Amino acid sequence: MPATEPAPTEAFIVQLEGFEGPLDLLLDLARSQKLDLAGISILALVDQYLAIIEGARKIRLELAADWLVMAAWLAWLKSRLLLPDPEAIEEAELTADILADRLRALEAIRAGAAWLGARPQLGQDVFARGMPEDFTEFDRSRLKLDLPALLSAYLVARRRSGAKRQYRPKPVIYWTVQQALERLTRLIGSMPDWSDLTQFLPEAPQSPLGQRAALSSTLLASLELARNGVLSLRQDADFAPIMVRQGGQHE
Amino acid sequence: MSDHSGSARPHAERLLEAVIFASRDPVPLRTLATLLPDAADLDAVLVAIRARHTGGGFELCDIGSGVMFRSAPDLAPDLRRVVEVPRRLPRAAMETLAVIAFHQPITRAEIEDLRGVSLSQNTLDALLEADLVAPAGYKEAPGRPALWATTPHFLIQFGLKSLRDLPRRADLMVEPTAPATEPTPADP
Amino acid sequence: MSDHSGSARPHAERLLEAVIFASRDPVPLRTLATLLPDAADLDAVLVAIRARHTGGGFELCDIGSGVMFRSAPDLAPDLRRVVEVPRRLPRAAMETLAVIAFHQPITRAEIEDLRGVSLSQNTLDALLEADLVAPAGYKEAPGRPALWATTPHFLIQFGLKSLRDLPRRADLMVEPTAPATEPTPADP
Repeated sequence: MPATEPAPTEAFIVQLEGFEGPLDLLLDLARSQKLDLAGISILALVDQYLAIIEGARKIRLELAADWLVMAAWLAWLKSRLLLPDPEAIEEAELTADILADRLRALEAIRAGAAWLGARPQLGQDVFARGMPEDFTEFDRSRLKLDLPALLSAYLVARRRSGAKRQYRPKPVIYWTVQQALERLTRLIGSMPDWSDLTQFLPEAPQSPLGQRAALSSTLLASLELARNGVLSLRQDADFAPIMVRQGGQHE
Repeated sequence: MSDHSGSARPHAERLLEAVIFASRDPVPLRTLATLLPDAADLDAVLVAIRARHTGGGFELCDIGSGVMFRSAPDLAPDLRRVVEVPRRLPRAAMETLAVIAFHQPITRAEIEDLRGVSLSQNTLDALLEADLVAPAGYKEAPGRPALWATTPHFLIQFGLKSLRDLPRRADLMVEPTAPATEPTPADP
Repeated sequence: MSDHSGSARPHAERLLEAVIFASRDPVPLRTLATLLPDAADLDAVLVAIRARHTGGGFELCDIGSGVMFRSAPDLAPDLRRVVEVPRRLPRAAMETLAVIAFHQPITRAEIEDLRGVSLSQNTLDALLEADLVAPAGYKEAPGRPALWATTPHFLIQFGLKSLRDLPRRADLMVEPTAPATEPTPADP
């Protein structure tokens, strides 16, 4: 164990601030013991750490928690290492091994950082071409066309024109009285005798509603013509066929 | 990586070469001169660098009062990489194309009616130039308006085997937008 | 300034030299291969280019799966006088980078555990800003913590061909030559 001369506490403080956490300090203490971490004395390491923390606390109470947590843990480890109980010692040695492993891992990281730092870094030690040239040319002559775009364009166009068109209910075209009048007048002359009024309905096929409308229009027209004496009407019984004949004979 | 052999190239030449290489801008001659122990040598060093790279992939060029490296001009045709960035058709042209595709053959007035906006000559020209639509005779109607239809190139562009591969209008239009153009008079 | 050929250098060599020279980043080997009539010649052409520039102001380097020119490392002190150089990473950032590089992918908690200190936001920001580390998915563990790994730019920055070029831990620890750069107070 090398003689660690008790440095003044101010130095400890300065030292603490130079380290990144307790593990960093422990590694440094260990390295000052020996170059090879495998041979360090954990007990000596613990003593050194505790001494530094103690020294620092005399000057400054507000020491960061992780330093104190490590100190407490190391104090516990030291007490176990010093116990006469062989079981406790074995447990403590295992724990000490874990600490040594962590220190070795940190040392490996340090070595890795040093290895990286020693490499010529781009932008620091070596430099790339300062004025890169780009030979890329963009050709925009081709059209990008796809079916989904075509379809959605169609729908957009149709929705627009559909929205512009005003709503108009589809006109329902019925046989009007005027049409019935014309038809009756035109056909009545060619009818020699009483004829069924339904014969004067339009020939084009009609919906049931259209048929009833045509019938009522034709009836109205026949009544109108009968009033003017153009034709005569006759119905023999309720709901019997309505008969019609040219001329206003009154019987 | 950095092996340094017993190369005979003078330090000054290597240094200036590296400075010109790494600079973002053409390097003024006076900047280069400050890097040399004896500024008088600058011309000689530049002559050496220029000679070394003549006939290589890049060359030393004089730009203003400085120097820079540029790729050799005769290599440009081989270096040029053409990237195709296809254009999209303007929206109006795409809509017009769609209306023609689904209603062909169709007159200009019908296109305008179906789109609900008037058809600009630019739009029609763009479609004609892209060989997507073409005149297809005249409609037997007053004024004998020209009819428009899609071209065979249209099928190729959209990867269609025939016009029958287009979806049917009925499948597209979920809600029946105002029926096309028929005024259907019912008359005996 | 321009061409006068007569030079004996093969076209393929000049072409690849120009392409590599023109680029700020490593040019992938497969890109280079596409420029050659016979891809099998790529190695030979690269050997010729490498040889030509060895001992010059800049050299051909293998980075990632490509190649790039970089100024010769021994010229760094002179170059830094002329070329703008960003600040070096602070020690905490370098160590964190080393942890990530050698243990990737790794969670933040694992980084903190290995270094024995918490990872400051400044450090992470610096590494992210320098494009040296990036998130690399999530660890399948409670809370699914984010994983960190090095970026492709990490290889470029440190001149590595691949992550396999990183020394193994055993190799790092064998000879205690580490304290090359450490400013740490070795002992009281």
